[in-house]
Amino acid sequence: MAGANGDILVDMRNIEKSYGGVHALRGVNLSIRRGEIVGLLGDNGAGKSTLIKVLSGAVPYTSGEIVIKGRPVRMRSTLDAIANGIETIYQDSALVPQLSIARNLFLGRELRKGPRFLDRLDLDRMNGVAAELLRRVGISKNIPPTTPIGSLSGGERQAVAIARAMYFESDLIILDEPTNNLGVAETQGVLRFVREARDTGHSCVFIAHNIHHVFQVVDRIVVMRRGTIVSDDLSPRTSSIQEVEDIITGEPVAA
Amino acid sequence: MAGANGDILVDMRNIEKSYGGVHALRGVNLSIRRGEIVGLLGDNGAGKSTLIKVLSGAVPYTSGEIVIKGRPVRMRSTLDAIANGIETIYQDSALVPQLSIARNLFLGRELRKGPRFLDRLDLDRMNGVAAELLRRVGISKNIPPTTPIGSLSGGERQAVAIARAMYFESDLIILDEPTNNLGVAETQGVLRFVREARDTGHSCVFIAHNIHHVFQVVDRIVVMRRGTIVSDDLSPRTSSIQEVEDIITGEPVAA
Amino acid sequence: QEEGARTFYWISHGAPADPVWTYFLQGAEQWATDTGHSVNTSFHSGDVPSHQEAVRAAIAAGADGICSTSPDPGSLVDVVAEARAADIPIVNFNTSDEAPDWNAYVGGDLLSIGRQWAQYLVDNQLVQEGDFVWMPVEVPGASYGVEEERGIAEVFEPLGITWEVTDATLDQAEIITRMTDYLTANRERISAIIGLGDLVTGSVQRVFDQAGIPAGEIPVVGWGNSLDTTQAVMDGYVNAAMWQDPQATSYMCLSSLLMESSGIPIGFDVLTGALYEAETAQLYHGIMGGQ
Amino acid sequence: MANSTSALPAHPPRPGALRAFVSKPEFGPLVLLVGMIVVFTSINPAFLSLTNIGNALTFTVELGFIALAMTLLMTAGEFDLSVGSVFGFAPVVMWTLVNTGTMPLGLAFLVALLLALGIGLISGLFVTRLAIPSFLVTLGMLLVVRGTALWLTDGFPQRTWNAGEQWLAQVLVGEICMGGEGVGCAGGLRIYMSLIWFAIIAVAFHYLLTGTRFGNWIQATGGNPGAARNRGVKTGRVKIILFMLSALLAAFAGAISSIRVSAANPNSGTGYELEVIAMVVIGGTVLTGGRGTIVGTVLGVLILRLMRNGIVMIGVPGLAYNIFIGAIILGMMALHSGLERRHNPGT
Amino acid sequence: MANSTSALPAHPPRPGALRAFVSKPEFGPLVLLVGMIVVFTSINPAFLSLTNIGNALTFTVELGFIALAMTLLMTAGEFDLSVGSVFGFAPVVMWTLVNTGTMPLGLAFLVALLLALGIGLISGLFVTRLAIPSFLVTLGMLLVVRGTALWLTDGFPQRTWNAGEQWLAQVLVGEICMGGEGVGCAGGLRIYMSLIWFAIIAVAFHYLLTGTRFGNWIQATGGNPGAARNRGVKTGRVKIILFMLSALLAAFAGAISSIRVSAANPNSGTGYELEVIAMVVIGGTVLTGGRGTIVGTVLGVLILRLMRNGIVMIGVPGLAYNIFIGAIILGMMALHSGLERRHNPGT
Ligand SMILES: Nc1ncnc2c1ncn2[C@@H]1O[C@H](COP(=O)(O)OP(=O)(O)OP(=O)(O)O)[C@@H](O)[C@H]1O
Ligand SMILES: Nc1ncnc2c1ncn2[C@@H]1O[C@H](COP(=O)(O)OP(=O)(O)OP(=O)(O)O)[C@@H](O)[C@H]1O
Ligand SMILES: [Mg+2]
Ligand SMILES: [Mg+2]
Repeated sequence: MAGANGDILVDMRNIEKSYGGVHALRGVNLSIRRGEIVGLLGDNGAGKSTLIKVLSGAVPYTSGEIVIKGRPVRMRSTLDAIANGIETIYQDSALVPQLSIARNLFLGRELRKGPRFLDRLDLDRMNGVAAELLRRVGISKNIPPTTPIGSLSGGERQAVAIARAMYFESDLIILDEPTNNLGVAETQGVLRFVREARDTGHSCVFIAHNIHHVFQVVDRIVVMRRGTIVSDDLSPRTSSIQEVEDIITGEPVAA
Repeated sequence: MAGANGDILVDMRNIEKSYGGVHALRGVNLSIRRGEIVGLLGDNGAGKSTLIKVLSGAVPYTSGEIVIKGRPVRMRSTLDAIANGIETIYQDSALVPQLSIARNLFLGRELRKGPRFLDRLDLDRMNGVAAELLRRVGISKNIPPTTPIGSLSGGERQAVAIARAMYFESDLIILDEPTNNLGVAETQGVLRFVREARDTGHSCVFIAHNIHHVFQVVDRIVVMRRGTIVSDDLSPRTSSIQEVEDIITGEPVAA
Repeated sequence: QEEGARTFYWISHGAPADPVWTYFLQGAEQWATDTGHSVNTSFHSGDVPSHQEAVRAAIAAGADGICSTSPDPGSLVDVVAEARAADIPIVNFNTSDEAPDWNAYVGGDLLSIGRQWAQYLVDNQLVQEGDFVWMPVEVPGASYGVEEERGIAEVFEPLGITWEVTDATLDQAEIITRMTDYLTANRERISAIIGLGDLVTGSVQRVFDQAGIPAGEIPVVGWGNSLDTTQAVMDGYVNAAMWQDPQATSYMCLSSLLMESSGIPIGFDVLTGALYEAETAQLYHGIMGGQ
Repeated sequence: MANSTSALPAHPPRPGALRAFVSKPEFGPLVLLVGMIVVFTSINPAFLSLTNIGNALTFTVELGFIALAMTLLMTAGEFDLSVGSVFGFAPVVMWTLVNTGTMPLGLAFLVALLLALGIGLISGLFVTRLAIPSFLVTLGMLLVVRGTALWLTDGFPQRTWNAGEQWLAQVLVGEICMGGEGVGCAGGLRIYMSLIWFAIIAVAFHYLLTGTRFGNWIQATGGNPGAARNRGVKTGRVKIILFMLSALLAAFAGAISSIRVSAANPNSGTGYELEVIAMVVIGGTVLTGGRGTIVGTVLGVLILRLMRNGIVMIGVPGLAYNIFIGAIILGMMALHSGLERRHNPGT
Repeated sequence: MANSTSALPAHPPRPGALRAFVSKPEFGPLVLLVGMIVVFTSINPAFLSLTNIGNALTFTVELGFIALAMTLLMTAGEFDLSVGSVFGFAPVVMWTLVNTGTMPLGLAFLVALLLALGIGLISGLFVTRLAIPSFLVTLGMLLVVRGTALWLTDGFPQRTWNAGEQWLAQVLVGEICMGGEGVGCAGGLRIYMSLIWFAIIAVAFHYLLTGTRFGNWIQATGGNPGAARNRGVKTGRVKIILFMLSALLAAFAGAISSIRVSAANPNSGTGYELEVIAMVVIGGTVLTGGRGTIVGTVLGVLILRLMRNGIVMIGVPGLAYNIFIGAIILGMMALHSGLERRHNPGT
């Protein structure tokens, strides 16, 4: 929460993004400090998902600059983001339905054993870690980690995506509406995880429409409307839920 | 809210459902009265979606009986449900991404004009109604009703599904986590719609993990856990949020 | 192109990868080199509509003459009439078809070729009354096999000899496999084999080897326009094979067109074909470039 | 603001008609077609002669019938490999019935079409009821139908000599000579009735796909079958009808072709399935279903057939024919992908 | 309870090994294969004779090589129609080089394989970089490759008579006669080295698909390309490698086949693409990607090839051959779908 420059982990400057005719981001500036949980709020279509997709390399941006730990970075693909310590849990299409829970968890960074070039998947270890993570994230039912994702309920899937971010502790963890399909226990698991992450020095961007969830964890609230950031230094300690909701819907500004 | 038998719209008796090895519903009994909004709560995997899929004919049930307006009905497909006045907004796969908003809205019950056998889609009327509905459900941006669903944001899609149920006013409207991806304004639109529906004599089943939303509209709360109904006559007027959450997570029962 | 060079079209219903058609094509190309006129060639793999379309394209392009095979008896009546109406000479080659009003025919008489094979088997006492003859063909229903089968039937039917045509496909590995399967299953029953196409006759040696049948145990006759077959005849796997003069057929067809387009009408057909045995096989082997 | 939303619901604001046109999925194929015609004509001006146009269109529309039905089927998320064999089978049946004197041509034509409907019905039932991939079902059907045609005729082609005089033949493929004279309609444009039938069916199918309820169902069935079923769309029935339609049009095309070329060979139509699917895909219909365009298919049909005609016209050597066809397909697709990218830079 | 969850993570409770076996996707094809063998043998006992088994397996494994690679490619969500033409092209190149004395067999073999890798690379680049459907790319490639083979040889088959003596030929397709004697290995079982190669590659690919990181990526690429890309999987590279692998194995199979049958015909391999895809699909790999099984493919290869062998062995009339093949495919698929349904009644 200190304002020193060295504390800034990610700095997005004047980001623009158009989808064909739709101007989804209109010059967005956003910095995220180390160990800070930023809540990103805004109505449907405000551009939240687009902004974090730009940051995680999933979508190319039209113009603008991204600086990470003081170094300008060109985000060309998700690999660039992962290499820079950014881990993302997407709102959609985050998992492969045909693969098992464990294989999904480790997709892209599989555990391996055996000599180089003849290495093989260390399925035992992957399954073991997966089972442990499922428990940590609060899935109470006894789901074996070899179950294909396709046969899980919507909430169970979301929990698996969360478990993945827990394991690969990155500098910045982005969660796009992670509590969306979750029940009470699972939601508490996610919020607990976000707090844990902050306490161990990681930063988080947390997107959610449920303001109650946002208020429970974040340090700072950023509100977007129609592709721009309309407010970026609200604190849940100083603002009320009603005030934030009004800013989101644009009531006081329009009135 | 009267207990008279004539008021019962739907009566599900001893419904059982297994997916291969998974026993998703274990003898569920649920009645829904006319003009009543039932909130269906429960943790992930509790069986909520399965129960309402059985009721709307999307999934065959293993055993049990469904009585609608006093007549026993065999639900073989969604057509049976639609014919019996049951309209459902599913949690997943409710829309066709390639089709326009208007075409999705009217899918299955398209508006037509022209002589019989040579009838054609009345696209003008469909687009007109769609635009009006989008406005009513609270999508503030100017989205033309000819936009394909695939290019909408997650929340915008959900709003379209809601708009559909608004239009085809049925005896019973089932909403499976309808507010999931919705922003503040859109959520209020949905809740307003649910209230409107009740006030005009329709029944609703409303599933949501956000208890705040549930408490704002429902007349009665039904809680499921592991395939059974553990509580079916809580009222938001007499119980607190905390009490209901405890029942959902099973704390007081287990303790 | 030099002054006075003419353009001829050479249109075949064959498959470009059917080896015998390569020899036909060679004749056409040789002719173009020798005379300095240009020849546009195309293959249509037995597809009648596309064959017709090519003939009409040639008419539209104002060809000086057209050499065309007949993909199916009767299928070219109209287009030939159109060519004639447009004053473009059109000569039939390789597969004869009486129905259209061609300027002439150059090639073997398929009906008589079928008759010759059957007669060869009968005359050399390789088959007797009541025997069974196996006739594999690459493309069942294609005109060549059909005409040949008619000729064969003229000889065999009165003698009560039965036969079966089987589908061998145009693919060498598949041909060998299917023929081996069939031989393994029916070895006792088969008195003789007539290969209704060049690929099947050319595969006989490999099939016998694969099925463990010594050369000569089952008599074989059939088409002989490939090095494989001339070799097989010399090695005793095939008793007699039919030479079709493929290069010459194309060459003669184009020459007759050139003559016709210069105002000297051709009023006669040119018939080709010779049945050869082991003694003369070397001659045809040489023509096709074998040692 | 609420007012402006509902005032213009059916007509979204257009950023210039040209731009809207360019962003249509049919724009790419159209550019390809025009480019191809220009290139061929510049090499051999006879390519654009009336005679050649009339000639090229003849066979084009016969494959085109199949492509039209295939477009609908592919939009619903399935495809049919058996069309080529039905194309060969139907005329064989028809002419066998006529030549054996069993029935007159008109009746035999109907019987052939009915058999084709039966074939489509069986394919459709296998795909929808037994949930077998259409690839396997229609491959199996291809073999059965082709085999039956061979077995029925013992491999002998059916003769169709005097078809030309029959009224049905006139209705289906009668010649119309515009401006020319004599046997080959020299100097004029000769078209067949089949071209007119093609135009009628293309317009009807375009209308069916975009303007009717059934068309909406077709797109929904291919786009998201689960959602369609949940809305009460009988996706199984939609698919079965389209399988029947595809077999029907293949049989119709086969009958027309057999009358025109005066030949009913059990082998005809071999390999058409891949060419027809290629036409549909080039036109912009996606292989996996949900999006289909009849206009695109008409363009795709013209592209692939005119390409074959043009290659013969400009005198490519016979053995190199396939290289050219293949290279042009690859090159055109690369161009197409370039066009798509340019006017849609966001994604 | 938390304890019991983490105690057995790798081994979910098994409700009986038999039941687990029955619910495997390979169970259906296995039942079909066994049933087919029983039926054919009961009609003609010679079906199970050593000579016939040896004979039937020979060509089977050559198609099998292609099917193995196609399984991986299809699991990644693409397919390759050009394998048949590469099967014909590679040996033509190889033998042209040998017969013109340009280089010895071993080197020519390598050159042919390298060319095939190049072909696969181009297909892969077109599909991944230009986002053209693999149907069109590989159809175009089919025509180009087939055309090139024709043009290279002027259509003449290449002679390969004396291949048998070369060491490479021995390594690839040397004969092994077990228990028999004489030319045809009478009375014994004659197998070729190619069978052993097939077994090695099948085991290797099975392991690759299920036990390695690359296998995980293949499945993810086919199952949900967006998710895979988001996790840093280079889906484009995965597909390109698999296109190259599929072309490589097609060339390898073609070379082996040409040595065995002593013929390198530019036409060979025509139509293999559909047969190979059918083998893979019958084995249980899905056409749309995400799920693939090498064991199933091996069963599918055996089913389709033994069926062809068996039909001839039991003496089906020659021209009715295709009817039977098609009908058996349809019948088996219906049975398969029945089996699937029985052990998975919930859905
Ligand atoms: N792939 C795409 N193609 C075209 N337009 C898109 C695409 N993705 C998003 N958009 C548009 O960009 C705008 C911003 O979308 P975005 O998904 O970022 O919103 P969001 O704030 O995440 O909304 P939600 O809360 O509903 O998830 C919306 O108007 C949306 O319609
Ligand atoms: N198609 C299916 N095949 C197998 N199991 C299934 C299937 N659909 C659901 N299940 C299982 O049935 C149980 C109930 O699932 P259901 O979707 O009804 O839960 P839910 O209460 O709606 O949960 P959520 O709040 O996460 O949506 C879960 O254990 C789930 O894994
Ligand atoms: Mg979003
Ligand atoms: Mg649910």
